[in-house]
Amino acid sequence: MDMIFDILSWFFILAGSAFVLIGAIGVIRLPEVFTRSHAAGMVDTFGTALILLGLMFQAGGFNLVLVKLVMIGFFLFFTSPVSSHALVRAALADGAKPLAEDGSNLEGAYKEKGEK
Amino acid sequence: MASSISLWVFLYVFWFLLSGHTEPLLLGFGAISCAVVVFIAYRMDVIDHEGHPSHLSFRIIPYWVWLCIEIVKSNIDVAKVILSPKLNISPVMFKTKANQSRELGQVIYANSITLTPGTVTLGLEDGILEIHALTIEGAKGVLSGEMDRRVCKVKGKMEGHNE
Amino acid sequence: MSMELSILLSMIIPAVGAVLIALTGKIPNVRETVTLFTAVALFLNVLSLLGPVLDGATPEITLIEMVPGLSIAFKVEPLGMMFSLIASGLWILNSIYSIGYMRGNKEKHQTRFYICFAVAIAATLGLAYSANLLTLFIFYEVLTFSTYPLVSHKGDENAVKGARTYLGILVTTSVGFLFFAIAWTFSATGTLDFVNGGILGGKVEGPLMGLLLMLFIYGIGKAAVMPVHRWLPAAMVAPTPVSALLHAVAVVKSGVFSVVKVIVYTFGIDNLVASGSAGWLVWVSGFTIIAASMVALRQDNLKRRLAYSTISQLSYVVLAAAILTPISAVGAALHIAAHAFGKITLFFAAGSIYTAAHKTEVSQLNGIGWKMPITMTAFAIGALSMIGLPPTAGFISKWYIIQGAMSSENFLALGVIVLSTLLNAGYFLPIIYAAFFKKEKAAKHGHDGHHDHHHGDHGEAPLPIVIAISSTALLTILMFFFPDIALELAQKMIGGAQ
Amino acid sequence: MSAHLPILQILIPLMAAPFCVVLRHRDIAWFISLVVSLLCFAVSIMLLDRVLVEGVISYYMGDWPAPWGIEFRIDVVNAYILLIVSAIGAIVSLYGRHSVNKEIPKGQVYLFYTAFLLCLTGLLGMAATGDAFNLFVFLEISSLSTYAMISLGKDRRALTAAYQYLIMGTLGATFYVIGLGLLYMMTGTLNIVDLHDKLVQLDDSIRTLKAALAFLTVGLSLKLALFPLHLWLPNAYTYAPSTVTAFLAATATKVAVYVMLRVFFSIFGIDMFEEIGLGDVIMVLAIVGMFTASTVAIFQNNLKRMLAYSSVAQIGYIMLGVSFLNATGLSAGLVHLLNHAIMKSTCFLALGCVMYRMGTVRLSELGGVGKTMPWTMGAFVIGGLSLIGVPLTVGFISKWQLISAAFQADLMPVAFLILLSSLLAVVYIWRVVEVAYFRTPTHHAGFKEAPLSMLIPLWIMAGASIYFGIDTDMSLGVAQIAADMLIGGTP
Amino acid sequence: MLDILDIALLFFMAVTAISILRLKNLFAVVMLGGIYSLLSALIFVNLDAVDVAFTEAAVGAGISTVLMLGTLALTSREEKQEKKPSHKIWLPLMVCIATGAALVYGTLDMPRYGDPNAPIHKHVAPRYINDSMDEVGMPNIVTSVLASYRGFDTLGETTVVFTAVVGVLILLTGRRRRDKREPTLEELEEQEEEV
Amino acid sequence: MMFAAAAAALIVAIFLGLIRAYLGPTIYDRILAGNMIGTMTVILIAVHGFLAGRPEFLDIALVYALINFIGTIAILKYFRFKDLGHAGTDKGREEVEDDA
Amino acid sequence: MMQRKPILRVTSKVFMPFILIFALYVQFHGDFGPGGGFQAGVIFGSSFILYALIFGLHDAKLVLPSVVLEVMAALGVLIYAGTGVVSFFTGDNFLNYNSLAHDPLHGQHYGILIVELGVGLTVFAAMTLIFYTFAGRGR
Amino acid sequence: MESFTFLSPGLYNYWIVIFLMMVGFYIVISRGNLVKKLVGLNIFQTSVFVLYISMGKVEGGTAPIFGEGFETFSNPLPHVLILTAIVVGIATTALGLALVVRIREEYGTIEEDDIQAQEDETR
Ligand code: NA
Ligand code: NA
Repeated sequence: MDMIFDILSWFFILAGSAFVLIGAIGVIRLPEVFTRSHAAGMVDTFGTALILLGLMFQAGGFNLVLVKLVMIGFFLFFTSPVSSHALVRAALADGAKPLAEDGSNLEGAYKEKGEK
Repeated sequence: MASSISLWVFLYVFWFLLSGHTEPLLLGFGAISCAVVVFIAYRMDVIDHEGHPSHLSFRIIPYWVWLCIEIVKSNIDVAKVILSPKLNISPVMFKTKANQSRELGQVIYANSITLTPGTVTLGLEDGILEIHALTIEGAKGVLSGEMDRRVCKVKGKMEGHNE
Repeated sequence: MSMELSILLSMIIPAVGAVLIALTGKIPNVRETVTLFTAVALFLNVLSLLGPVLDGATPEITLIEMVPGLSIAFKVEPLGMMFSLIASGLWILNSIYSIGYMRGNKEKHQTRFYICFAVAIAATLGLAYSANLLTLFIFYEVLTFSTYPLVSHKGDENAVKGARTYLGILVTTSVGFLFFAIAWTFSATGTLDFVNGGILGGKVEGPLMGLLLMLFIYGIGKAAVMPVHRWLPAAMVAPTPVSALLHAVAVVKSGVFSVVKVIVYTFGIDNLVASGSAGWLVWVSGFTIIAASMVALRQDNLKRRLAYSTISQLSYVVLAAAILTPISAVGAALHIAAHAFGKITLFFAAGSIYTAAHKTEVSQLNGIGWKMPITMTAFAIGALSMIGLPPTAGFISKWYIIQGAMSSENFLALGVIVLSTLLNAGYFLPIIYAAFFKKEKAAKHGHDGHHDHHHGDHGEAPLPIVIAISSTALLTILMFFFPDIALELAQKMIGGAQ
Repeated sequence: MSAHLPILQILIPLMAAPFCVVLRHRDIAWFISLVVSLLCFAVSIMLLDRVLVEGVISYYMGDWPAPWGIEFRIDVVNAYILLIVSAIGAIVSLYGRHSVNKEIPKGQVYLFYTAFLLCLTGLLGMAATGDAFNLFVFLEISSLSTYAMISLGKDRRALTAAYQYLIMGTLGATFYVIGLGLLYMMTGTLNIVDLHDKLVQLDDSIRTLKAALAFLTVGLSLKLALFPLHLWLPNAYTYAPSTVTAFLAATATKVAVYVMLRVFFSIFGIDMFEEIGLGDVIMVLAIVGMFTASTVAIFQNNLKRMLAYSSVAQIGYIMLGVSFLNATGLSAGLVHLLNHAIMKSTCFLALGCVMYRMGTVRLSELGGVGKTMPWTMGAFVIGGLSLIGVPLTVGFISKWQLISAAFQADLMPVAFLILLSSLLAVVYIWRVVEVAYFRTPTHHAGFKEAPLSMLIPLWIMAGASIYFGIDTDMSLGVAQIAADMLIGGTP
Repeated sequence: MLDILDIALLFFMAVTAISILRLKNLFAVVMLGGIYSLLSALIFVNLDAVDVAFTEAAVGAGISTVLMLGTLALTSREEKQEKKPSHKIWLPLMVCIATGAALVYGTLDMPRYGDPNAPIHKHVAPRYINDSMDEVGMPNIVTSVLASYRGFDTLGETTVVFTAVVGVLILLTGRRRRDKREPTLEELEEQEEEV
Repeated sequence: MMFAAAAAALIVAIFLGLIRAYLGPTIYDRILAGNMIGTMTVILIAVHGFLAGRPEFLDIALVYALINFIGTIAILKYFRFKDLGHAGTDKGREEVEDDA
Repeated sequence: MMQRKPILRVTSKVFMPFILIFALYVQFHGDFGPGGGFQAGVIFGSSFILYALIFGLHDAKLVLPSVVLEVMAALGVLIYAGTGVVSFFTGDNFLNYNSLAHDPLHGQHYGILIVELGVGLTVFAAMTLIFYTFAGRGR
Repeated sequence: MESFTFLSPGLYNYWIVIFLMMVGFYIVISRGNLVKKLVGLNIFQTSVFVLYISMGKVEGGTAPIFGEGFETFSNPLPHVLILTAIVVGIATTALGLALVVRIREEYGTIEEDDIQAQEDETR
């Protein structure tokens, strides 16, 4: 059983570490704040979640450590999208121009009245 | 009142999970603490269905499972984009409609979009979501409407009662 | 009345007088009555101590002991007795004179004038009776500060500037040198008391003693040994009664008095002789005597000429003390008195001329002797005393000094005295000659141009002035004929020292 | 209750401060601070009395013995400091009511008294504690409340002054903490007595100890405004409300000096201190400070500023006395702590009265004030004479002792310099006298003497300036005992 | 690994500190200040000071940053860009180098990092570690020392906080700024509501 | 060993985050980086507990997470309204006027 | 009126009570692990700061007015010092908690709990009040 | 990983901390912006905290909280001291910031030079 847990932890932690690194690289490589926010979101949610998951297997059963790891995971999982959202929202409102197409030619996109 | 009591119970469970101590003194402190917090929460006016979503049904669990898989998939996609030597991005910004009845549902939908790498919700206003996507593919994924439908299953559709 | 109480009263009476003057300041007649009464009461009080002191008593009292060895204490020894008699006695005359002068010249701030005067007298008495260096220092400073308002009395820019120079030099020297010397003395000996024979014997050696003496001499700026004499001409901006106070009654006398006291009671004549560290003082004081006389010779302003005369005369006292013989020390003490009477007469005369004729320059005085006969006669007596001719007090003191110089074969001192006597004659006799034997020049403007409407038709000065001036002239002559008391006190001082 | 005197000294103002906030009333707050400061004064008298009779009192917080718990250790030195601080506190609260009500907005007054009580707590705590880190905590209590009180000044420059003080004060405190950290590293203890015991056992760690001493000295020099680290002081004193200036000038720097003495003599001990050789540096700085600050004081038009520079100079005197490293010099420094507190508070309280009536303390606007406010200016002159060091005032006693110490240390030129710098004091005091008494009034005739409630405390201090210049048993006598104790190395 | 972590974190702190020194954007400065605290808290965790880390995180990174932002909101965003006269750069630099040199000099006689035989671990502290469970009875030694052995310090610390509040109230209540601003958002919003 | 690997990865990531925080260029890039560093710190603390053999102090990580969230909100709030006391509408000043 | 910014609002509403409980947990478990009054006070205060950030200062003050906070800050100090004073009555020195219960260990325990409460109260009130004052200065 | 003994800090751990302290100190004394000075002060103080905590570290020790199987603890006393110091630090910062706000209200700037210039003007 410990063996299986160890292997699972190894897997999750390494995977998480990889995603954290990739996300961080993305934050460096990507061109402007909106695109970077995607990379940062990757670190914030997926990378951390994987590492936490890996740690949970090392908690040694159902105990306070496990519970708190879960709590941390929950909290991050709920707050980081909120932070990301607030961030890009603020950037947009502050007049930052996203390096993006306007999406008007996308099928199914919502169009406001008066437009088109 | 009922929601206050239910909040108290939730908080007490939370307390116990944090504390793990079973001495009467600490349990007592827990009880008092929870009561104090309920009182403050009452004064803060956060004990409503939004602040205390105890009514969310178990239907949320399958949604979660589905969401997790989506997250894994899109994470891998974004990772590929970042690591690609040429940085194959095609950012796009667009709006879409959220079909959930209440704001809570819309918030869950918006957060789900943000949680999925490659897309981020810029704004939510009167049921209209403004979204930024890293790639056209990501944008198309959102516009396919699958997530919207699934959130609706959890939280009920637009024509539900209003607050 | 116990002698201790008398000592304290010597300071209390003028202090209380000052308060009463302040309270009655709005009514000039009452105020001036108070002044006169205070002066007389003080003199009587001082006089009550004379008998016992002549009988050999040295009444003393310790007021406060701040730190062991540091106290405010008084002790009436002969030299102090003599000084207090001079100061308190001349205050009466000076007060009478002041009333005439201040009213005659319609001066402002008269109340402040009388208050400060009383305080200055209190300080002088305290200084005269001080039993140790600290007490002496304190009253020395009180005297300095209480005379500042007197010197700056006119309040114009010139007066304030002069007064600041006065204050600046006196305070700087006293704090920088005198106090330092006192502290040094204390750290070397553990006491500051005035003791017969001095306290420094064996405590401070050789050149250091010379250095210490130098600190004392230049620290006591009131003694006006060159080059710290500059305050004295600067203070000539003051009204004449104040000049009299400075030159005769209190201030410069305090200076030379302190010098004599320090040499006799702190160093001890024998100690100084033994260490040979006072030789420079003869040179310095001799130089001051000659140089000041030369300067006086070239002054046209009468009061300035008198001021430089004072500088020269003060150094007589210092020189006498520096000769370091008992006889010259007696001469020093006597010269304090003699110069007091003579110089107050001269200043009174100058003020009298200013009040009556509004003349300030020597060159304006042709023929004035006939218009102001009493004034100019008194002036002549004072001048003779300065030169050292009989029948004036100056002859007595100079005689003792010369004897001292001869006995110690100090030919330098002797030469200085002879030369200076000639110079004295050189700057005083022409004034007397001009006053009585030259014709008044026609309408020559003095540099106080706005006063020229007065020239010509003036008589003798107001009555109080005349009374005062005749009294001091008389004293100058009386001291020649009856030098006993002064002599006895002076010899007692030396007797104690031996 | 008498067993608890040491803690009561601090506890009374500490617990009174929150009450002022709870009650939120201007006059009640004043009353509390008055009663409390009087109580503190009484306690400090009892403490000094007990210490003189019984010797050192140790009070263990929570009954934890010394190096493990925090100890209040009252000996003659700090009993003496406690007395100074609480006496000044009592006088200032007695005095402050009118002045505070006039200079501070109504709604802030209760906060002012809270800050005042906290400042008192901090200063007393610094003096009482026997634990070097606990001292830092009290230092910060006093500092923070001081910054706040200074900022209450009407002029906007009070704010920049408070900010500047905050920065420099915090840097000083941090330096203190660094120095203490190094000492702690070498000894493992924070208790002052214990530190000394451990330090004398170390012989091969001199480099760390040198650095520690350097940091402690620089840190404390910032707090006590030793030249050239005094830059915060003139502005702070000038623009703070009058009452605050009077209180601070008389207490804050004094307590910092006390701490410095503790560091030098109780922690390091005179032998080690001499070995490290910091005394000469301090002597030079003290002398340069005396002259520079006095000279600058001469050119000030704002009298509060003038007195502030004078304070820097006077701190120079105190530290000069310390730097002689002999008992006479130390007693000179210690007695000047008291004497300077008395004379400076006299001067500043007098200026507070002037400010109260005339709304200004600029010399150019005070012509003839000696006649309109004779009692106020009379007291000012007495304080000024003390600053100069005129005999029969407290200033003389300190200066005399200081000069004696210089002679004792064979430093005759230093004695001369002390006197020379006194001359500068003559100049700046005399300027005021000249304007106040010999200049015709430049202001309207309507001004009158300050209210009696301000004059009484003012004249208590003026009287003290003279009384302690005459009877030195209580001032110099105690200072000498304290100095012997510090030199003796047994704190 | 823990040592490497320590060095790496210290290195990051140095990078952060130098960035703060160089940046002109005050917001960035404040934010990096928060990051600096965060990193130092990590070091505290690494050095077994969990209580300190807890506090530093909450205070240094949290409250401090929020207050700094509050201040920036009321003041300005950019540091003035200005060429300083060289004496204003060199003097502080010299002072800092001298101070730092003194400190380095002071470390030379210090026990090595982590040395269990340093005096600091041999005196006073052993009682806390060995006896606090019997004397105070708390598993967390830091709490025992903080609230009991050195409880008086903590009373002082509480008083410091209280003093700070009093100070801030003295400064920021009462007198108002002189220039009246245009109606604020909240007021606008309230008007909106009334309509 | 795996904890060490995770720690190493996190350290490198934090460093990259620092670079972004220093480079900016916009304030939002910095906030983004700061937020990311905060999250990684949370995880690093959790990992550290296992690495050091005392994983029970996860409360610290929770506090970090909390502070990181509140800090980010405060920062954004500051940039949206230049005023931390303002009620949280999602509108900038100009937009409020537009609405009116 | 319908509040805007629903994402932030809803999230913080959900978390608010849990943050508060977490703070109190930190308050009461300082004996066992990291934490204690000070940290608890800060976290408790943070939640009010978060509330004020999202719902506005005005609303925050409705929940907890400044005056109450002022009194609370003072009260915390008084609680701490007051606990120390209790030992006077049994002849012990200031801040000796042994006298708070029959058994010294229990006394210490209670003493620490109470003083930590005092610390928590003051710190919470202080942090919140300071934030209020800063945030409220702009208007 | 334990093989990296050359990285095991002897004194240079302290030296880095000293460098950090001096950077903070330098910011305080060389920068004219009042907020930046306070940030510098924070850095200075925080670095001092690190210095203290480094002193308390014991090789092979663990957090000073009793638990099953732990024998060696790091020194708790520096932790306690620094807890207090942190609180003092935030108190100072809060007060300093409040002053900055008021200064800005009165002078319209938070730059030392500009404030000085204004004072020179009015003098
Ligand atoms: Na996303
Ligand atoms: Na704790």
